[in-house]
Amino acid sequence: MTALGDYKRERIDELAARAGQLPEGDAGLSLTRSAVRRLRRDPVAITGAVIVLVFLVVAAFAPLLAPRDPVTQYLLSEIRPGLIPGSQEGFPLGADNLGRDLLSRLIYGSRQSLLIGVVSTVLGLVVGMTLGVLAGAFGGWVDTLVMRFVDIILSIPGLLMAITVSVLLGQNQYALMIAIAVVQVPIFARLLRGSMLVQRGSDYAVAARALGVRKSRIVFGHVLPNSLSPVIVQATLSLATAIIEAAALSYLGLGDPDIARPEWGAMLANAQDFLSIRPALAVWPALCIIVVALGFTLLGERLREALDPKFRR
Amino acid sequence: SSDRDSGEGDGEGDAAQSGGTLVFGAAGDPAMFDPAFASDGETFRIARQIHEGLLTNEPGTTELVPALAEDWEVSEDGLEYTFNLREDVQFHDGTDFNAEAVCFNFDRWHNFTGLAQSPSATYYYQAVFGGFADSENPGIYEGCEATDENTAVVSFNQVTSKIPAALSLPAFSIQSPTALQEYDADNLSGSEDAITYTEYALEHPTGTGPFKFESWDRGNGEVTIVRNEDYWGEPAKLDEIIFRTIPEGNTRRQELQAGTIDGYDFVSPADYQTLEDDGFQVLVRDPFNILYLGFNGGNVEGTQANPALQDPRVRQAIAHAIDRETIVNSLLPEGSEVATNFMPPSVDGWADDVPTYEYDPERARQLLEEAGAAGTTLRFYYPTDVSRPYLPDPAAMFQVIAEDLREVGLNIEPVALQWNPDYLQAVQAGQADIHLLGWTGDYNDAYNFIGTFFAEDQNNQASAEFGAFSAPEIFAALAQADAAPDPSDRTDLYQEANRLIKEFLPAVPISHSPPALVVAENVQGLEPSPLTAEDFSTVTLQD
Amino acid sequence: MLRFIVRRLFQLVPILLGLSVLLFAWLRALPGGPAQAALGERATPEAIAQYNELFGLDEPLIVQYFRFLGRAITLDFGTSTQYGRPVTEVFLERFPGTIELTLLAMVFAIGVGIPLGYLAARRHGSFLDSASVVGSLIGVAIPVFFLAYLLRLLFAVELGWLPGSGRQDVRIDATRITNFYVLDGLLTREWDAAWDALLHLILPAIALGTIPLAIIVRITRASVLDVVNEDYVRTANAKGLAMATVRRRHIVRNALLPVSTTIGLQTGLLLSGAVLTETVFAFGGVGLTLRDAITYRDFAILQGFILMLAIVYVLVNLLVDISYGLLDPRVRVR
Amino acid sequence: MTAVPIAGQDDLLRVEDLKVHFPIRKGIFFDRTVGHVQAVDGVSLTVPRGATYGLVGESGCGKSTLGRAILRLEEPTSGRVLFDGTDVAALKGEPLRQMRQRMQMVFQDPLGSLDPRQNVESLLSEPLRAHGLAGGKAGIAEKIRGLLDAVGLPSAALRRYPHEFSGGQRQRIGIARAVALEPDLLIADEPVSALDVSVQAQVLNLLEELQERLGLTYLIIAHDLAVVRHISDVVGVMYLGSLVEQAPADDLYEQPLHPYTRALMSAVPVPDPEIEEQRERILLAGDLPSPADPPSGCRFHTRCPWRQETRCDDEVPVLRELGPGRLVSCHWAEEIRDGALRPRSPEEVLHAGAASRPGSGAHPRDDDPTPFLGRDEPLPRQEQG
Amino acid sequence: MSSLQAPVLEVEDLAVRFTRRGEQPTRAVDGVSFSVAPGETIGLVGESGCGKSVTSLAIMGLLPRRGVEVTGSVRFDGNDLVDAPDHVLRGLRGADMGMVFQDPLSSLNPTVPIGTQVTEVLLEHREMSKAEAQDEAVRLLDKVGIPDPGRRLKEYPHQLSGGMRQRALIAMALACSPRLLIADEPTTALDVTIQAQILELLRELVVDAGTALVMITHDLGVVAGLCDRVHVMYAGKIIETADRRDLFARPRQPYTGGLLASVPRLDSARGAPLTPIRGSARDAIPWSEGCAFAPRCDNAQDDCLTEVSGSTVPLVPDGPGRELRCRHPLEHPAAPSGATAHGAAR
Ligand SMILES: Nc1ncnc2c1ncn2[C@@H]1O[C@H](COP(=O)(O)OP(=O)(O)OP(=O)(O)O)[C@@H](O)[C@H]1O
Ligand SMILES: Nc1ncnc2c1ncn2[C@@H]1O[C@H](COP(=O)(O)OP(=O)(O)OP(=O)(O)O)[C@@H](O)[C@H]1O
Ligand SMILES: [Mg+2]
Ligand SMILES: [Mg+2]
Ligand code: NI
Repeated sequence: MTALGDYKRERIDELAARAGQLPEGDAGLSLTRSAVRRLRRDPVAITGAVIVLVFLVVAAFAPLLAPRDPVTQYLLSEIRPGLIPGSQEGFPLGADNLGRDLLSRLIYGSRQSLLIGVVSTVLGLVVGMTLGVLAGAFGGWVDTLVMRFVDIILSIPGLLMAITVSVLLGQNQYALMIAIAVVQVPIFARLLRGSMLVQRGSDYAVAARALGVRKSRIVFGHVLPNSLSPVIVQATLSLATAIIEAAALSYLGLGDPDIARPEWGAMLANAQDFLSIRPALAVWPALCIIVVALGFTLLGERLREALDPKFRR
Repeated sequence: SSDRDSGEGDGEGDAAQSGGTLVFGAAGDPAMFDPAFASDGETFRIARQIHEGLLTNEPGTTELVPALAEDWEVSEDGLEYTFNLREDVQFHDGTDFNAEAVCFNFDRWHNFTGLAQSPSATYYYQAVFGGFADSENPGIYEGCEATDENTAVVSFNQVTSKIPAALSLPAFSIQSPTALQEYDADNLSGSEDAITYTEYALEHPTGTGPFKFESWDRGNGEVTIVRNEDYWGEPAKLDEIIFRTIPEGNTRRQELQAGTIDGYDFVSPADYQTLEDDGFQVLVRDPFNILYLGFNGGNVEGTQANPALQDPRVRQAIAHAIDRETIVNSLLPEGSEVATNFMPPSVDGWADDVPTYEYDPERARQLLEEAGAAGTTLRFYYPTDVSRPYLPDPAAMFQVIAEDLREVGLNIEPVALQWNPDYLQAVQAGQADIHLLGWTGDYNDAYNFIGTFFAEDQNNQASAEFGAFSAPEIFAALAQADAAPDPSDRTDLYQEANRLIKEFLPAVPISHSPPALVVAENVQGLEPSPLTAEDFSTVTLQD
Repeated sequence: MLRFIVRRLFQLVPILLGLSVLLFAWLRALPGGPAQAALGERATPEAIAQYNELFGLDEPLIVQYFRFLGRAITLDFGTSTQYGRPVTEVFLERFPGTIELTLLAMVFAIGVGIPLGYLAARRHGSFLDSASVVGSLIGVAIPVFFLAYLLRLLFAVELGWLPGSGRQDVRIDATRITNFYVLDGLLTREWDAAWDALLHLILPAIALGTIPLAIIVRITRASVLDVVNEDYVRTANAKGLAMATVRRRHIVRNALLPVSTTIGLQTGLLLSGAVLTETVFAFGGVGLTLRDAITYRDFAILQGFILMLAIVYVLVNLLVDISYGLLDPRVRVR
Repeated sequence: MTAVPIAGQDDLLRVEDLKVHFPIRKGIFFDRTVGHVQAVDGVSLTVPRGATYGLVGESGCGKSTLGRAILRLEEPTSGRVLFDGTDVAALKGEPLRQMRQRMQMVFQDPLGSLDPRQNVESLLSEPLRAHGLAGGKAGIAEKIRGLLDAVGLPSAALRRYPHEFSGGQRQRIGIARAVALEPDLLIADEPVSALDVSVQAQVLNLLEELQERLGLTYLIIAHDLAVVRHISDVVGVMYLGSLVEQAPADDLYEQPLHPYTRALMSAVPVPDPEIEEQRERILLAGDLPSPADPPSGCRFHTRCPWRQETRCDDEVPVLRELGPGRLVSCHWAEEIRDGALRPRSPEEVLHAGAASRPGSGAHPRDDDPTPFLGRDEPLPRQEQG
Repeated sequence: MSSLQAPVLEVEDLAVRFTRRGEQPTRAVDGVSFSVAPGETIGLVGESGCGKSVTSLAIMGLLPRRGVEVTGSVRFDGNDLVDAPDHVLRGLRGADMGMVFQDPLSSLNPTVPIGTQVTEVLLEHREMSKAEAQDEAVRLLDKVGIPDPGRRLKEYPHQLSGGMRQRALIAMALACSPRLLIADEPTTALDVTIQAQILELLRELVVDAGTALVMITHDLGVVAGLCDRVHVMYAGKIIETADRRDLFARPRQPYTGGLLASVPRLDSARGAPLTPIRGSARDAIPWSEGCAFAPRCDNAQDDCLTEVSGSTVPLVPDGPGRELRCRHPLEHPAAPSGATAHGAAR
């Protein structure tokens, strides 16, 4: 029987490749990159990313974007108790209770708010992950000890713990970040441990053991990277929670002591005293918080789907 | 008033007098109702309606007037007070008020033991009388004698300017000896590690006031007092008053607007206008307080004071740098004044010829330059989570002053702390370089202001509010004034003290501001008191 | 089953011990002590020392700790420096309010969340779906104190439909038996008191329930979407069952399993102190009390409350596990 | 295909009375062990160098556990595993890790056993690096290319990730990785059962080819008797943790001695209608009993069509030699072989079983011990209040 | 054996397209036609992913509505089901057509007792009281060989062994004595000894009740023992149809031949080599480009590609009772009975 000529063979190979289930562009893409690819095609994820990006840009270029200095009390002499100048020439959103430009404060506020979000999340992530890795990698009594500790922390009301942390560390912006981070720690620790336990029993981890790969490399080279995706998702979501949490702490008087430095949470909390006369002072920062939180959450939720092993094919 | 109340109150037949129920929003819970153990405003507010002392203040002023004592005489040496007591006065439990009862109360205070000697229980007694029968320094109280049914003679071993004004404090209310004994009022021991108040203080406070204690629903944070039908004077108009605890200012305002309460205290200055526009009555009290910016500028060896602030020129520079006019106009309610003395003008001993340190940034910069202190970094402490009558919005105050100071070339490092206890502790331990603090007078007496701040015993420690400073002239003037039996000598001495203080400048007085309470349109007859000593017995509710 | 419960309860012991040590060390590390808090603005150091001596606060920490522990075993957590009453008594007075509030908040969150999540999943991709997802996200992102303000503004001030703070109208003098006001009203047949207490719960419950609501919507939605694709749903359809039966017995029932865990966890979290909500609604529950206790450094309250809340938290989780066992036969204890 | 002589060879692997018991824990205060899953219960076998040993048995009978225990991926409860003279069961730490170089494993789930985040290059170089083999970068690259070639994958595969391959290709990667270290022994746990028949044949051929080229010794685990018989020299049949029969592959097919083997063999369908129509079917009653509570005596007696009133219920049969290279653990093996005993129908077996031991025939397997909410998923935590 | 009775089920030109948003549409089933008569068993065989399950789901109307296009016709008793409204399908499913799925654990609702899952179908389709349904369920479980059925009714799926779960599923499918039973790989998840039990059960069923059975499997051995007619599928199309004996004796499609040659057989000599088809099912090319199997086919020639031959490869009759989709089929010496396909394929 005559087999196909070489030319035809190639043609068929080509067709066969095209018929394969993977989109051509995906060839050789790692899971992370193909997840990013999927995200790029997801309108919801894009919406989230655009929101986050816009605010990042605003934060980065605040000095260029803000029409005025955010701390100068331009209109202080016009302020009377019960009267705060509204929007006017040169102050598109009006002034705040000390005669500062609200718009500029909102723009500069993105810096501090995002910073709080990022730093506290990273902090919570690092500590939580360290605990999680300890528990997940060693198992046994280390695991028990770490997890009991985490349980203990979990059973303390979160806000209460944040309050005591701020009180303990004195009030400054770092204490605020730490206070927010502390609440995140048990979440990350449990998440990572759970996911590492699953991955540790997976075939590829056993395979690595069978290959004689060193334990440290199995943990850090295989198990850990594969356990990270829920943690990454949680971290994205935490960015949003951290900003909201900052507002709550500011409201309780535990925020950044340099309150001239604009930050949405503190602005919102501070505006509570003027709700009856200028609700805009509260509405704008609240809106900013909600929109940014929305952005991070949308991104996080979609990331969860994109990283879900169910979608790996 | 609700249907329930009218249903109950009708039987009496005094419907004309029957005035319904007033609900008043308080910012915090009272501690209990035995004012001898109290020191906080919320407890006092209620105690004032239930209890009366020998003396009181003219409604709406700080003027001392008789209450349970019809009048009083002071001996030449100022050591013996003879009180002529009102007749026909009965305690709520039906027992008679008389000289015996007065002396019983004085002796009770003097003979407190154990936990009752804790400063948290008997702050005012200790502040005014100095000590207890069994303590090392037994204080100024000598004894009390009931010379007849209606005459009580109280004697002291030392003259003080605090007496008799302090006797108008609720802490020195005269309570029923029978009830005090029956309910074991002094036995605070309860448990070894916290004060358990007695049944008397919690459930059976028995005074002579226009209202009687009815109930305290702790869970729901409400205290109910009802009219004392057998009051010796003009009986109260209202049937009953309920004090409801609502910690948040916004919540209080909204509850008033929703009509579920009839009034509240600690109105945010920002809300005055809105509330008035909505038809509520904002009752502004005359200012009887002082806000100052304190310096840690002590001048003795070993003080922990800030070196830059030890230079008087730097302190003066700061005083010149602060635009107090704008602060008073923009941040404080209408009726506020720029302060020159560390006490309001209405207090005897206020001096009008003190150095004032007008707003002059140029001068400030120059002084700093001279002192070589330009660019100095100061840790500026301010409290969070609090609103005081003299400091309605600490954060705003802090920001404005900080800007002013930055303007003249000082560096400000903000430190924010929770008011109680962190802030108070830190500030009084002299941890702050500069800080905001103030005081509301308890009674009309200069020593209650400047003595509290600048007397020697407050300032001779290494870590004191203003740093350990030695100003023998000031200390002497204050001590002399306090001990002077003659009121006019006293006034001169206090004025002198005020001048000396302003020259030395351990702090900058900033403002006196009028706190306010607000009531609904139909609430009449509530006279705002500079001492926050409002009397609710004159209040009526209009339909 | 009983063995399981007993076992879980015993697991509580190390947690509580650890927690108590941690709490003790932590709280004592806070700057400022109860003395300063109690003595106020102008306390002298001598006065503070005297106070500490009186209350035994000057003893070595270890002694204080064991003294505390010894009594805690008999549920005696000492006396609150702030209220001058036994901590347990304060707890029994405040906790019922929090329970009522939490229950209603969860009723709200469940009652709205599950149907909404279910509908969103049924109409996957529709406007309702997107709206409920975005709405639930906003619910999480809005700070509670601000939400409380808005709710009160609308329902209490403008419309006047609902009371805006407190647990009971002051003009109603109801009899207190259990401190569960609604229950008390029913027990004493003071119907108006019960009804009024219920009305007072509504706004704080909505404010408190928003976050669990958002979470429940999300989980229900995701879970229904998962279950719909399960093989057994296909089997049920292959059996030709009516759509209603398939939904009720095969979809909803299984979809609710993960939701039930969430509900339990949320309930536990809410019970352990709705600090902000209770503050802004002047609602006399544990959250409000805890907040004050921090301010006043009322260690007795803090220690006692947090320990008791930890017990409650664990018990709620136990309950969740048990109910999960009832719902899901696979994890039923054999 | 080469026929490998069996006798007179040195044994690469010797398993002696190996037991692996998993504790079942319960308790109030502390976890008390209330019983054991006797996953592997006293298995002895030898695999000569260069030979292929095939292990079959029903799901849950302990095949995988045995395979893992040999590689010390599972801690043996007792017994010895002699690999080329060293007792693997006693090794620890670094020596054990080094020993792994000589014994490798191929897994059932080709996707699951490959780290999804590694590309093929990294997958294949990892074992080389771990054991410091093949020298530097160039050496490793060279070696990997050789491996890909050996398993029939194009070199373009290097940059790709496991999820981009078909099942058969993934299994090839798994095999390439296992042989990268040039091991002496290769244990393959169900290497083909996840694959389509056409691909299955490719992989089987590959395994045979590699054995020939590299002189490998195989222990192949499978539940498909036909597969096992196809590539094995010796076949062991496991039932409930023990070996019930072992024989040279051809002999086993010619004449299965153990009743279980017989039943197993009769159950395998043959893709030939004529044979299917005539095939004698021995249907077994019920399912595999729980290894946590195995039947007394002969473990197979609850389902055995040849069960006798005597001995079977209470006397544990030993694995005895019944002819050259033929081991069987049945009291009545000779009688059954000679046709002296007649099998009963499943209904009769069930009935008899129920009479002697209520319910034991229908013990559900206890193989999904779902923990009572081992809640390790994170607790969603956010601020309330 | 071919039946003279009118077919219960006729599938004609059935095609299923998945059009998921954001993904390329895939044609999972592409013009499949076959029919089954009462008492007849047909086999649908092919490798993983060739469209067997989708075909069966399309017949039952169980594919999701969103993102799926079903064309062609599925006639049950002469009534077309493809466009039938939901309530009509629900009336037929469970009552007249039953289905058994591959994975017995995931196909049973874990939170509902077995008994309820059996009785619910009875209550739905037959007018029975709860008690009657209960009794009937006991009878059904007993019939499929579950010991102690009364007790099992109250148990949950996880308490049953794999074999029992599959029996329970079969009991549900049989509850209303359907005239058509579709079994989608009912034994793949089971051990051979259990598989043998289940197959025996199905066999009895067809014989006793005259049910039409569509057996979907990838195991040629199962087909050989059970089916009357066999349809071999590849990449969504039927590529060969024949009576069982014919097919195994003389496979014509190189794919069928390749499959047979790939399977190690217990009865062949141990040394007999396996000759697998090269590549895997993923290497199929779209039918529109030519014969999907061409890339893996040894017989493939230029005209297997559409661009050379000008048309797709059609399914054409190939002798009595046979159909074939191939331009270069395997040739066999005149049907020597008993010769193994294995040899012929070489
Ligand atoms: N880690 C473990 N803990 C407890 N029991 C286990 C564990 N691993 C396996 N088992 C039990 O040991 C028995 C044997 O399991 P094993 O995986 O060795 O069987 P197998 O023959 O490989 O089955 P399969 O064909 O399903 O892979 C089973 O009953 C199983 O439930
Ligand atoms: N819901 C779906 N969406 C998209 N594609 C699908 C869907 N379901 C099945 N497919 C695709 O349809 C094709 C046929 O799948 P089907 O499940 O019918 O294969 P099968 O022959 O049953 O295989 P197996 O033997 O693995 O069960 C596969 O390529 C599959 O990827
Ligand atoms: Mg296995
Ligand atoms: Mg299928
Ligand atoms: Ni071979």
